[in-house]
Amino acid sequence: MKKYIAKRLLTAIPVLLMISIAAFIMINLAPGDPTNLYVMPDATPEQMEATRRALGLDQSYPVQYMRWLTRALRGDLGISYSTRYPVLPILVSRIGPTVALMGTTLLVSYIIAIPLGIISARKQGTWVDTLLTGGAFIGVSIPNFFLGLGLIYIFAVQLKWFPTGGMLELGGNASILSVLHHLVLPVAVLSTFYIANMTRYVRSTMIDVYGENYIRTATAKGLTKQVILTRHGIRNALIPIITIIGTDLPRLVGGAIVTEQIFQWPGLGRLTILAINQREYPMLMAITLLSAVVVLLVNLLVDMMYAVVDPRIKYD
Amino acid sequence: MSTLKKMLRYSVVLFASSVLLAACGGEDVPDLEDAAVEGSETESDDLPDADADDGDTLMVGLTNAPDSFNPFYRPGVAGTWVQRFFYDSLLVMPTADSFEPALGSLETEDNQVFTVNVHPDAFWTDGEPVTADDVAFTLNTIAHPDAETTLGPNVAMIEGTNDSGIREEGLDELPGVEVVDEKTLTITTKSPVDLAYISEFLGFGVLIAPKHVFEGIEVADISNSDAATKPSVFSGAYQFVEYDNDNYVHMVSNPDYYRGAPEIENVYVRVMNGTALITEFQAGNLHMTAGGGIGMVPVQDIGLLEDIEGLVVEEFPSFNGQYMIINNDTYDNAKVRQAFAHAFNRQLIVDNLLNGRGEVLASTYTSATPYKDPDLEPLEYNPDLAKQLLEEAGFDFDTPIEFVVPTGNAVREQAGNLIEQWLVEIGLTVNQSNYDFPTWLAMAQDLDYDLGLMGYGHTVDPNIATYVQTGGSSNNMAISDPVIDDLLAQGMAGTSYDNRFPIYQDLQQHMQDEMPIVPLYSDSQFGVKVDNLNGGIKEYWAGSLHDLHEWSFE
Amino acid sequence: MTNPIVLDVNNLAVSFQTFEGDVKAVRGVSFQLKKGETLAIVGESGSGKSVSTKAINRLLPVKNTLIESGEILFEGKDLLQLSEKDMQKVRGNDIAMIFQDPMTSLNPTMKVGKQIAEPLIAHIGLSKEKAKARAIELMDLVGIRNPNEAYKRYPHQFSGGMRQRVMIAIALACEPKILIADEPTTALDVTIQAQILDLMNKLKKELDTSIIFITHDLGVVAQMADRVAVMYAGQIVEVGTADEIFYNPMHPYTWGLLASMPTLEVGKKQLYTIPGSPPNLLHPVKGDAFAPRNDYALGIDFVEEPDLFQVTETHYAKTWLLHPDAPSVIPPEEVRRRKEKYQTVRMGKACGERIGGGAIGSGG
Amino acid sequence: MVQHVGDKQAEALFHLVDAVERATVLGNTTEQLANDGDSYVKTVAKRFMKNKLAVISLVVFVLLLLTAVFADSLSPHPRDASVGMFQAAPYDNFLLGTDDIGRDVLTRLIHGTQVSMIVGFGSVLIYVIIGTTLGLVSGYFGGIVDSLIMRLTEASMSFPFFMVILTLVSLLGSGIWVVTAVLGILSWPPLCRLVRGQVLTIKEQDFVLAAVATGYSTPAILVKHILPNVLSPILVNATFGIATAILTEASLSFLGVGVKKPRPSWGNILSEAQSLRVLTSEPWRWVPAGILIFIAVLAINFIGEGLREAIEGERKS
Repeated sequence: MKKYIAKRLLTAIPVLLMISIAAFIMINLAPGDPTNLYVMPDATPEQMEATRRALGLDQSYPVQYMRWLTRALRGDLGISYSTRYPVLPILVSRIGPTVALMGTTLLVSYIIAIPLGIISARKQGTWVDTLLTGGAFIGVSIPNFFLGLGLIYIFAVQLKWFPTGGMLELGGNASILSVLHHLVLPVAVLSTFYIANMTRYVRSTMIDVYGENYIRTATAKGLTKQVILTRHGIRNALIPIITIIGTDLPRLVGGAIVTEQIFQWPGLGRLTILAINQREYPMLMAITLLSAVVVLLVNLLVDMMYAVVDPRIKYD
Repeated sequence: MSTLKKMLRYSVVLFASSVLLAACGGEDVPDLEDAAVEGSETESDDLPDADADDGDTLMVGLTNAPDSFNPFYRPGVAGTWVQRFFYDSLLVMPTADSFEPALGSLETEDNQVFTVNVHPDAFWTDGEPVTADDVAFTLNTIAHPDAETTLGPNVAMIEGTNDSGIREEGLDELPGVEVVDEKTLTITTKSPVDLAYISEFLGFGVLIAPKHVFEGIEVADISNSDAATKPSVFSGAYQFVEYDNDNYVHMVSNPDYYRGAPEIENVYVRVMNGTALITEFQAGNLHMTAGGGIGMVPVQDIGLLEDIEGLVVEEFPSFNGQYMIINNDTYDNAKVRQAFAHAFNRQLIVDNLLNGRGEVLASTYTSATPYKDPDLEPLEYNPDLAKQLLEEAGFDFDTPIEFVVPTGNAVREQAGNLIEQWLVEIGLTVNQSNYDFPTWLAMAQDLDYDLGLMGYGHTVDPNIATYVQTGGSSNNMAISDPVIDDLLAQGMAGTSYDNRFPIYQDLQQHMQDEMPIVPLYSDSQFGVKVDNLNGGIKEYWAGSLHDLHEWSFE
Repeated sequence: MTNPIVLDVNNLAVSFQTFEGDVKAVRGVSFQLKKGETLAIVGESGSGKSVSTKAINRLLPVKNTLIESGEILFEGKDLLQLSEKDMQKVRGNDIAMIFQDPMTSLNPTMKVGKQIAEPLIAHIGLSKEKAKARAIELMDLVGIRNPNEAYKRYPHQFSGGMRQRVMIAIALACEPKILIADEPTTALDVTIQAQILDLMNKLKKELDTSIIFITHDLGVVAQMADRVAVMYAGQIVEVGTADEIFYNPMHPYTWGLLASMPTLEVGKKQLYTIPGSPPNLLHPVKGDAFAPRNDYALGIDFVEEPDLFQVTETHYAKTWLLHPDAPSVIPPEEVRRRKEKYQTVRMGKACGERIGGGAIGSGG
Repeated sequence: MVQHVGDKQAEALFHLVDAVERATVLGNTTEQLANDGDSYVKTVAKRFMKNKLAVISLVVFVLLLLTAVFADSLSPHPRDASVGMFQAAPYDNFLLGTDDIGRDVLTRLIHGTQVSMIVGFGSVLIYVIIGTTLGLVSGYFGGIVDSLIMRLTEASMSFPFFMVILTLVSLLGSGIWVVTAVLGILSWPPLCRLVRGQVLTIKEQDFVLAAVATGYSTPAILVKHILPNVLSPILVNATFGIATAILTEASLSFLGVGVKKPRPSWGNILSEAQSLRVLTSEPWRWVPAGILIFIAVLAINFIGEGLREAIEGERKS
């Protein structure tokens, strides 16, 4: 297993390198000079040049890339064009809020969706199932920004139950309670999709699993429904569900862009928008790389989870 | 199942710690004593209430993130404004046409040699005195050829600099800056200048940097250095504590401030969008906005702020204006350019898009500046006349006009749509396209457009050479008019308001006749604050912080 | 038959709801199972044999299955009327099943030993340890080597034959009164098949279990069955002792099946296949469902469903050919040959002779 | 025994049916069979029509499509013109009110339909072509080509899709065609995998092996024999793809990087509700746009689900 992990991590290196090159090319394809954003509108060419030099934009592209790469290997991901703060700590400071937001979302979603999916599958064809699948369809079809605006209007503006945005109260108490209070609306918006999606997925997976012969065997053994579900159904259903979780997890990085924007959540999604608007190239490079690393790690994690759940899978 | 349970338990822990992490990110935000005070007051309520504050924390709303805390390099308005909390300039500007000494005074006999007397009691927060050397160092650094600075124009009048404010080749130091003694220096300009001009640009516009902090750093490296990005030694009323990127700047008072210890202990300048600004005011979490285009809700939403009880909303004219810039190469006939101006119902923009909170511009000068010609009326809205002028000029109505509207300013985008429609109404063919600002600026610099919208912020000083002078650094309109160039030169040579005003009056008239750029509108500035705050935004916005140390809660 | 009846299926009719409409998969099936006997149900796929037996254990999907009529009496109770909870007590305990595909019938994520132990815990209430010990015994009984080791392994670590042995161990764990084997050897190769059948016969004798053996393979029937029911299009078209079905078949469909059965005598000669394909049970069947494929079809077969005619005390067939008005027909050569043999057997039986591969052990 | 049949008739019935007779009877049955042996498309269509929700959705979707096609003639006012009062609630012939500069909200919604349909169909067309081609090639040829394409697929599938699209679109300069192209070019991997999987099973089937043995050229086999058999899953995937594309475009436009103003899109109309004033006091400016996106996406999802069920033959319960 260790050998396998090492191998996987090794093969990730060229992939990351390719991604960094692709991202570098993509970012530099953009028209317009980011320097313009960081000088006064009446800047002289000399001033422009000085800023370009300070931002490292005065070199040719290959030199810029190599410089970025050598620094990145030492853990220096460059500086923010606007504040001149190192990118890495900024990026790191945004991981917490995004993980809190997406982690809560996924946790809440799975806790709700998995039982719902199972119920829906077990009650296939009944009004409960119709209600749940219908709800799931609505959930995946409703645009999250529309839902977000609606919730802000109802719960923040009209009822004033929750704040319209942000994560913390400043100068007041910055307790977990306050963070949770701020989390409610964005999590509600995000989990609508995840719950709906996961419910549908769990339902169809459970229906598939329940169509499997070993469930028939278990039934023929005279086991109770409860035992069949917990000992035979869920564990086998977990295998495909892990795949879906594997595709959900990378969204930790940038999946909540729209929601973070609407709720002014100080996470990676909003940082991405900011970096795009501000043409913060090193920041964009760092975000891209971070998401690539997360994806590779999640894929590895998912593959290892398979091995935990499915005895047929062994990595040597 | 046991593995499953383990996994589940682990994920719960992971989740809990991530929430903790998020919370912890801010837990060190308030000072301990501050938290204690708040804690006792907000036991029953999670939301701190600005009104119930006992006056030691000021919450300021800002809609643009401050970009720079570097006194030599201040590209953004928000960064500059925040820096004034902790770096002082020689002079402050309570109003647009008055100056008061702060870190120093500026005096002249002949409008060419200016004497600076540094405040005798001024100390840096690390105990070092503020000296004439600091001032000289600051000016020399700005003029240094390697410096990354935005302040070139602020020192470009000093002897030994070129037009961009960069030290002439072959010089090691500016000959125009001479330290006389510890607290005195003289500044010599290339030619006699208006005291108001040098007071605004150099006296008010340059923040004095601590020499002993920056002198060890290569000039070219200053802007990326910690000394510049995380300042630690201050001359102002407040001391910078930290900047949480895109979230807030925290500052605490400087108890040894030479003009008197500030009344309010803590200042948080919080970054948020316009919607949050309103809801935070509603929730009582803000005391004031930064105003001035960096801390303001859209003019159309001002009504929502006015509806909040306990809030004072004041309206002031602004120095910022919106213009339609014209590619003067393409449209080299003044009649055509005037036709554009006649085609636009600019009053409608002000009445409907700005809800009347603004003015139609007759020239590049807004009513905030004393140099605005009060007698010059905007060209009237007259589409028929516009059409007629175009026909007289033999204009080709079928060639599509490339009209560019930059994104990012809602009212300007809306105005752009109306303008497109007005151009169509006089029979023109228009291709409107919207671009983000850097793209649009690059296009404008390449003259890759026919018509476009642009906003300019002006100084009190009436010099607009960078925009309209032949070859001006922001002249993206290919304006090349000897009359304008001549008037601008005359204007700069004037040394007092009285002898400069008529020159700029002529300039305004000439520009209306030639119409190289179409002035559109200027939206008002607003000062928004809670009614128990003694202080806040002034009519001359840029000078609002001049009495910062005296601000208090009633 | 002196043995008591353990299972009595009466007029069972089952239909499935599909997109196109209701498929009448089982159309009035009745049979009885006696203690200790092996009843084979044969027929082509889709004839309803599997459905009828799954109905016994109520293993048909609830969602789109409709039991239209009938009763299934087991120990005096109608299984169709039992609550799900009571039914759970019957399944695996009184009535156990072995399925066709051992590759997919075991839970891939559970150790096989545990899968065997499960019914012991559920029905007999054994402790975990005792269940484990018993499971290991059972594994030994069904011929799994190193049962202690094998207990801890997962299904994918076993061959198909071994997995079917595991399935048998599961089925026999609670010593059920009835074992339903649904084509248990179809997926296995011939040698393994023979081993499994031997094992089943051996265990049946040891445990005195009644078996319903479903297959489309008459060769297997010959090795296993005491009695045989032939199903076609959701109905039992002929039922009798193994001898009667093999050597004195009355229904043209049984003739077809027998004719298409490979025997040593036929050798490499081209095997007979029944022409056409079974009717689509989505549409109501008019007359005899087999008529369109029947070389011996009578005019009435296209009009009227045949009655069940009694041939002997144990032998019934559902064909108009047995009607007194029907013309006498000559069965295919293969069947004629078998009938001739039957005459010999009847005579021989009087002399205590035996025929066939031990198939008729308890017949008659 | 056959009591209800008269004796004479009974006698007549008890005769062996000869080949000719049986042929006639069988003929009837074949005719009967022909009825349910409809062509594949017809069967699927029939099943689809039984799903009421899917049919209603189809009607809704066709209406939206027609709205998009005839946007100009359906619109009560010119698209970008300031024709009414500013920020007015619904009045007179401004059924959904007006926006900041007096443009008719309804007109803009109608034209927004056009944007959604162009992006929806356009991007799906692009990615179906790419995904199908790569999937066919990958599945049919196997080997290095296959593993190369599969690596690429895995890599791109696991990326935060929306983030990449957002970055690309905003850097490339947004606009309806950029959005369509970027969405099209980046959305192919799931379809590619799907097609590949199908091809892998189909290529082992007899009729394909026969075609290979007959000496058909590889492109001919791919197009004539394999492609028709993967069309159904592609169709289902493409249907859901349209919904995803519409949602993505709306999200991008909402963030201000999608369709460029002044061209209206449902997303950029909704983005105006980020202003608290519009959000709270001018609901006609954003609620209809949100509902339209929702209805369009929901309808397409129902159609997709209906199609899937019809193709897979799963009974709609």
